[in-house]
Formats: sequence, structure tokens, C-alpha cells
Amino acid sequence: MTHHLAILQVVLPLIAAPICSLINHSKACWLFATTVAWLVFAMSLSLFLEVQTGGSIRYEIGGWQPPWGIEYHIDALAAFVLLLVSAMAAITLSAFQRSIAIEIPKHKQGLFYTAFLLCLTGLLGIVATADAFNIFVFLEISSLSAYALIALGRDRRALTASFEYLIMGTIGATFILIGIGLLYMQTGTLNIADLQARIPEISHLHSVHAAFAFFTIGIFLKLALFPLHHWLPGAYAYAPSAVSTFLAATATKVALYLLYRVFYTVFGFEFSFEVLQLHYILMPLSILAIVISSLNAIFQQDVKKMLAYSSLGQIGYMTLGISLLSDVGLIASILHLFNHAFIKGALFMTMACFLFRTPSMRLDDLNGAGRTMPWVGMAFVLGGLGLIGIPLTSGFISKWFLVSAVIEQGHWWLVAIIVFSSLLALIYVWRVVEHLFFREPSAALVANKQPIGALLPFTWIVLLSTLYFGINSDFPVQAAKAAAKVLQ
Amino acid sequence: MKNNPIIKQTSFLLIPVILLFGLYVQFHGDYGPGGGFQAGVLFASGLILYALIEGQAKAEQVFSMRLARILAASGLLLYAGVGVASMFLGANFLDYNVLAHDPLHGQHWGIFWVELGVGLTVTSVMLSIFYAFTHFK
Amino acid sequence: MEDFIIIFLLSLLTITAVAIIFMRNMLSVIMLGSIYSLLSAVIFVVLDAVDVAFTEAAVGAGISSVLFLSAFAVTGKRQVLKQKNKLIALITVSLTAAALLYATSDMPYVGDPNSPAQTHVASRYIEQSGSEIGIPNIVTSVLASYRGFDTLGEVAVVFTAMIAVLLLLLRREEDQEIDREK
Amino acid sequence: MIAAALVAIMIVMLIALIRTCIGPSLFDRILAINTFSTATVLMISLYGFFNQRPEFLDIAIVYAMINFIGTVALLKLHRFDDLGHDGDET
Amino acid sequence: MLSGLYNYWIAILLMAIGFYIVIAHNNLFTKMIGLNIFQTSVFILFISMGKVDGGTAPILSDAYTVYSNPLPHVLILTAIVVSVATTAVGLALIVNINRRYKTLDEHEIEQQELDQE
Repeated sequence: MTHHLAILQVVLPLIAAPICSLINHSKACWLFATTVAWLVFAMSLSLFLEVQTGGSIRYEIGGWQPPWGIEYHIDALAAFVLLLVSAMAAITLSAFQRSIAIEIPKHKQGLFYTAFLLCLTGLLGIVATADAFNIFVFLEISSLSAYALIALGRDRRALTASFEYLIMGTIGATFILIGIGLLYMQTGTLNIADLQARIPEISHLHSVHAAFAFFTIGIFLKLALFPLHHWLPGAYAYAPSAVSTFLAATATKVALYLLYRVFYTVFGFEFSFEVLQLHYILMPLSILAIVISSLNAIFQQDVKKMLAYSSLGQIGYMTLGISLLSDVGLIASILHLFNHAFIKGALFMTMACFLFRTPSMRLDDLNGAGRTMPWVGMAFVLGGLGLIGIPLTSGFISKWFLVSAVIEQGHWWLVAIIVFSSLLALIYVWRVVEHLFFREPSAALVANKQPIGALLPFTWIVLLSTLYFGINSDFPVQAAKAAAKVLQ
Repeated sequence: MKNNPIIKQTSFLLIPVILLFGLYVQFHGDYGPGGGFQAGVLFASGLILYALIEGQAKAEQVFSMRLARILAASGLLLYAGVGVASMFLGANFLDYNVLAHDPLHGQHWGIFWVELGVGLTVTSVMLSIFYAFTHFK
Repeated sequence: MEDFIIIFLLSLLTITAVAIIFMRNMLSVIMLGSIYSLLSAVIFVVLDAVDVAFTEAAVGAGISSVLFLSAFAVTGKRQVLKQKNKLIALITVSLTAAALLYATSDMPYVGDPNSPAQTHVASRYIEQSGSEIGIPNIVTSVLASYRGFDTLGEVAVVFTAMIAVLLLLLRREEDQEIDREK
Repeated sequence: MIAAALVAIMIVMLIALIRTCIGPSLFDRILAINTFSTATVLMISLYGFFNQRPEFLDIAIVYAMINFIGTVALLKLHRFDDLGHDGDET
Repeated sequence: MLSGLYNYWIAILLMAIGFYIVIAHNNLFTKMIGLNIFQTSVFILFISMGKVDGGTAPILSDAYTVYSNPLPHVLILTAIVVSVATTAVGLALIVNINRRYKTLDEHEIEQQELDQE
């Protein structure tokens, strides 16, 4: 039965989703969805361990051999990202029950959990599959459910943000589809391993270059890399807290995974970076993303929006790692993918905690909230330190790898930019901290004793795990090294 | 549509034909163009035509929103269930070969059930989306 | 004859698409959109994709149009149609089109039986599906068996669409209060 | 013979399309769309015979049905501004 | 040779038109229609790719030996379903936007959002 785990962890939430829509009772749906999410987490954990010891797993769906049928292929990188996604899903679902109960109208909660499970299915499917067209299908499952989840935010701007995301996301997905079509036209196959074997022979063709361009732009759109990032801040800022947390921690990470897959596995390092010299585009864009998004974050009045802009900057770090063209750079990128997911997840969770008692996420509404809710305030400070990259946090480890990769390549000026952007991060985190602790709380806030429930302990669990990975970084570093090895 | 007898009578002649044709497309999809998805859309169109002629309320007595939701979920479950069944019979997910005594029959059965699942889901999803829009006003 | 029909239909498609750009009336845009679907469905028939034509006609011209009309009924008839950002749009669009035209420079011709797309994976479906699956319609064989998992994903997409639409459009009293506030 | 019929139908399609584009009234457009769809139905049937695979008449039938539903929906929208209306005039 | 690359060129032109509508038009409704056109044109590109000269529809029959490629057809069937699903969700969003903003004009929505800030 164990070799079925590869497919089961995608199919389980897929089967659970319609059952959940039939239950349609908010508490029961929550219990059901959470159980499923933990089961999926257990499966991906055992898959991860199996891949670490026994090498990658291939699963032929329908019993058809790969180029003719669809195949699942779980290697060290995929297992690592699967673990991350399922862990975040399980944590989000367990922690946010009360928050969802408050933020979502009661008659929609059953459907909410259904959509959440579908989104999880989509994200897991993208990572596990080894078939180019299958990626497109699962991309759409996750995106469609994400549009609906984002639009559930109370603020009406959630609707327009979601619509913009829909337009951008569909254009991105269609571009990816065009890329798949062009590749199919020249190779006659959709299987990624088969594509990998066939592309070197035809790498001189114009259509293959165009396919590469379409894949790149499509993925950049999904990844929200500067300058195609417009949809992201609004979508994350106005979505319900649970959705912001989950999507911020996983959606862009899965898009980044797709980028690794396409650049390194499908087209191959040589073609992407030596023939087409992609890094000459990727590096300036990453630097612009880092600097401009961090600057933007400083001027935001809404803390969730600020965090969203900071996410854009962090995506820049990850792509910068790729553009350095070295092993260490790649490891730094994968490591930052993992660490940032946890840090950003924790930060969005603290925002959700505040939202129990404050009317909105605007800075002025948060005045003194850190004093009336000291545990939450502390959590924000710790998460913020991780974001800046202070030693002893996991954010430091990945930045350390990034900086050493930069130095290895001799780009000293890049070190300056990284330090500068860390200073910018310090500024925007400090602005929030100042409002949280050094302003007088309003009377309404002091009087508000709304209990936060399970969210706070879970926030701390995530935070402590980032601290743990900052002090004893063996696990993520080893996993990232194994994952980077797959891509070479 | 009491005041528009022509449209009403024509539609009432046409609706059973559309539904029947939907069934034909569903079960004849192995031999000619068509299959579960097309059948589902056609079936839903027939019911939508009924809703257009007789109004939302009457259509919901025939095919309620609740029923649509249940059928949509069960169609997806049926599809995934075929996959899980083949898994329990010792093959990979969605491997139809093991569903009957020999592979060819197994494939036939598998495709039959799978297409039925597609048809169920598509019919009820299209219909419930239409209902959702017209309800909204 | 085939060539002539395709060229003619593609020209009609172009006329329709250009007309949509300059149309000022929302309802006409929706109607032209459904014509667009119908026409492309005919093209699919001529290009031997009967199953696709079937779907495109039923979905594009049927369900999509009905959905557009019902959404239009809810949003009201007065819609202003204007164009803005023409320059940005033109630049983006021409870049995309240029990339694709560049790609066409070494594409195999339409209908070339020796192109990679025809010879590698697909040839097995045509040659073997009769004996492996035993169903005349190869598209159904590939759809439901060889690539059955894609179709499971497709059903999941449809299901997701229903969940999403219900999440967005289901209303109870509390929602209607927002309306009254406005 | 069939080829000539196909050409004739193509001309009909072109004319109907022009009428749909220029209007001017909504009913012109609805009628034009109807003509257009009828022409496509005929075209597909003829094309099936032309290519010696008349079994694809199925598709033509679907077009005809879908076309009817689309027209009813358009007219109902024009008359009642609401597709879920029960159609009884007050 | 069917029509050389003519199919691809026109499909690209149509794609460009659809894409232009998505970017340039101010009305959210028209954007959805533009998106539909964009996607449908991509479908034409795919289906042209599957055509084989002298081939017939891929439904086995004793009378024929050459069939067009069924794989692009399968892919596009799925893609059509995806596109109608996207349309449905997009329209649901539009209807909601119209309820909360009382307009579907992109500019007016932006203006209202600026006022809200």
C-alpha cells in the first residue's frame, strides 16, 4: 500500500472535498477537513522520509507507461515542497477555526472548507505531477478555489482584488498552456522526463525559445515577480485571515517550485542559463523586486498589505538565489522558500489574532494592541526579527546562504543591496512594533476581551519552529541540499 | 409563459428531445463524438430551457439546488471511486484493467462509470451555476 | 475545398473579433461572443476535432452565453464601453504576437503527417487503442483511460467552479443588509 | 454539387455576420444571429456529406438545439430583464 | 500541405485581439469576453496542430486508415472546461462587484477605492 501514497495524498483531499460539501455543517466540516489535512501531512511526511532514504518515487496512473499515461514523480524537491504545503494546510485549518467562524458568514462555512480542500488538492497536484498538461489542470483547480476564497473577505476591495487575480492568473495559465502547446508541437510528448530528454536535440528551434518565454512569463505572473506583481498585495490584504495565511505560505512557493521545474528539469540548466542567459533578466528583476517592494512596504498603512509587499521582496530573494547560477545560490533559494513560508505564515497568524479584537488591520487601529495582547505582540516581534534576518532565526540561515553565494560569485555590490533591504525590513517591522507597543491603546481595545482560542498556541508553535530551524538548521539545510541536487 | 403559447409549446416539444439526445450522447460517446461532458452540458441545457420557459421556481421543483449539489458531489466521488476501487483490486489508481475478468471488459466498465460520473457532475454543476445567477437578483 | 473553407471561416472569425473591439453595445458584444464560439466550433469540425466541436458548441455558444446573459440581467443594461491604456495594450499585445510569430518560423506545417506531434506519443493511441481499450472513439479512450487523471482533474475543476460560484452568490439575510446600507 | 451548396452557405454566413455587426436594432441582431446559426448547422451537415462521414450530423443537431436555447434566453432577457422569471405577465 | 502556416498566423492574430480587449477595455464584462476570445484562439492553435493531411476524425472505422491526432483534442476538451469554469467564477465576481460598487467601469471602481482609503 505504501507505494500508493504518492497518489493518495493528492486524491485524499480531492475525495474529501465533495464529502465536505455534502456535510455542510460548519463544525463538522472543520473537523473533517482538519483530519484530512493532518492525514495528508502524515502521508507527505512518510513520503519525504521514503524519498530521503530510498530515492525518488514514480507512480504510473492508470497503469499506463509514462509518455502515454500520466505519471507522478516525487523526488527530493517535490517531497520537500509537499511537506511544506501539507504542513501549512494542517496548521492553518487547526488554528483558524474560530477566526473562520467569525469572518465567514455561517451558511458559507461548509463551502469554505470544501474550497480550501480543493485549493490544497490543486497545490499538491502541481508539485507531485510529472506531466506538463496535468500541471495546467491542477494549477486551475488551485487558482479557481483561491479566487473564491480571496473574494470572501469582508472588505469590498477583496472582490476587485480577486477579479484582478482572476484576470492575471488566467492570462498566466493560458501563457503556460501556449508554452505546453509549443513544446508538444516540437517534441510530441507531455511527460516532463521525456521532454527533458528530447529538448537538447531541438534547442536551436525558435519555437522552443518562444515556449520558454511563454513559460517564463506565465510563471512570473503566478509568482508575482516584479513587475507582474500587481494582483498580489490586494489579494493577500483583503482576503480572510485564514486564506491570507495559507496562500502567503504556499501559493507563491508552489509557483516558485514550478519555476525550478521548468527552468532546471524541463529545459535544463544549460539551455535556460547558458543558451538563453535568463539570469540577465532574472537578476535585475529580483533586485528591483527586493528594493521596490521593501520601499513600498514602508509606506503602507494596512499591516496585511505591508506583509504582502514584504512577501514580494522575499520572492525577489528566492529568484536572486536562482540567478546566481551556483549550487549555493540554489540551495539558498530553496531554503528561503521553506523558511519564509513559516515566517510569513506566523506573521499573518499574528495579524489574525489581532483581528479578533481590533476593528481593522490599519496601523492606527493597532495602537497599543501589543500591550493589551502581549503574547501576540511578542509573536509579531519574533516573526519580524525572522523577516529581517537576525541571527538565531531561520531567516538568518537562508540569508546567510544567499550572502555566501553572492560573495562566492564576487558580486560585492549585491551584498550591499541585501543589507540595505534588510534595513528597510527593519524599518517597516519597527513601524508596526512602534504602533503596537509605544502608543496608547484605545478604550475599546482595552475593554475587548474576545478570546483568541487555538490560534495563539499554533502561532507560537510555528514561530518556535522557525527559531528551532534557526538554531539547529540541519533538517532544512539537508533537505534543501538534497532538493538542489535533484535539479542539477 | 401563458401569453407566448408558441414559444411554450415549441419548447415543450423540444425539451424531451434534448434530454433524450443528452442520454444518447452520454452512452454513445464510445462510438461517436460525445461523452460525459457533452452529455452533461446538453442535459443541463434542457433543464435550463425548462427554467427559462416555466420560471425558476417550477424548475427547482423538478431539479432542486440541493439535489444538484448532491449529484455534483456524487459524480466526482463516483469518478474518484472507480480509481480507488482499482487500487483495492491491486492495481494502480484508475487502472481499469482489473475491474472485470479481462482487461478489455475492465476498460469498458471503467470508462462507462467514469463518463457517468462526469455527466452527473457537469449536469448538476452547470444547472446550479445557472440557478445561482438567477437567484441572485 | 478544405483549405478554402478554413480560410473563409478564419476570416469570418477575424471580422467578429474586430467587431467586438469596436462594439458599443454590451448585448451585441455578448451575441458576437457566441458567434465567435460557433464559428470556432465549425473550424474544429473542419479540422477533424469533432468532440471538441461538440463541446465548444455546447459550452461556448450554449452555456457560456446563457451565463453571460444571466449575469448581464443581474448587472443591469446600462454599461459604458470605453477603451483606455490603448498604447500599453498595443505594446504588450504586439510583443506577445511577435513572440508567437517568431515561433511559427520553424513550426511544422499544419497537416504535416511527419511532425513530431503526430509521430511520437499520439501514434500509439491511434494504433493500439483499438486493441487495448476496444472503443472506436480514440478521443474517449485517451480522455478516459490513458489520460484519465486529467479528466478527473477536469471534473474537479468543474466542481470547484460550482463551489466558487455558490460561495460568491449564495445569499442570506446578513448579506442583504449590506445592500440596504448602500 | 455539395461544394456549390457549401459556397452558397458561406455567402449566407458572411451576410448574416455583417448584419449582426451593423444592427441597428436588437431584433435585427437576434434575427441575424439566428440565420447565422442555421447556416452553420447546414454547413456542418453538408461538410459531413462532403467528407463522407455523415455520422457527424450529431453535431449539427446539437447546434440547432443550443441555438434555440440561446435565442429563447436572449428574448426572455429582453422581455423580462430576468432569466428566472416565471414568464407570466402582470 | 493544408494551408501552410496560415492557421497559426490567424490564430495568433485572434489571440492578440482577445488579449487587447482584456487589457484595453474598461468594462469588466468585456474583459471576460476578451479572455474567452483569447482562450478560444489558443484552442484553434492547438487543434490546427493535430490536423493530419488526408486524415479524418479520430473515430476508428474500417473505411479509414489515416486519422488526425487525438491528443490535442483531449487536451483542448479539458481546456474548454477550464475556460468555462473560469468564466463562471469571473461572472460571479462581476455580479458581486456590481452589487457593492454599483458600476462595472474599471476607472470608477478605482476612483471609489481611492475615496475609501
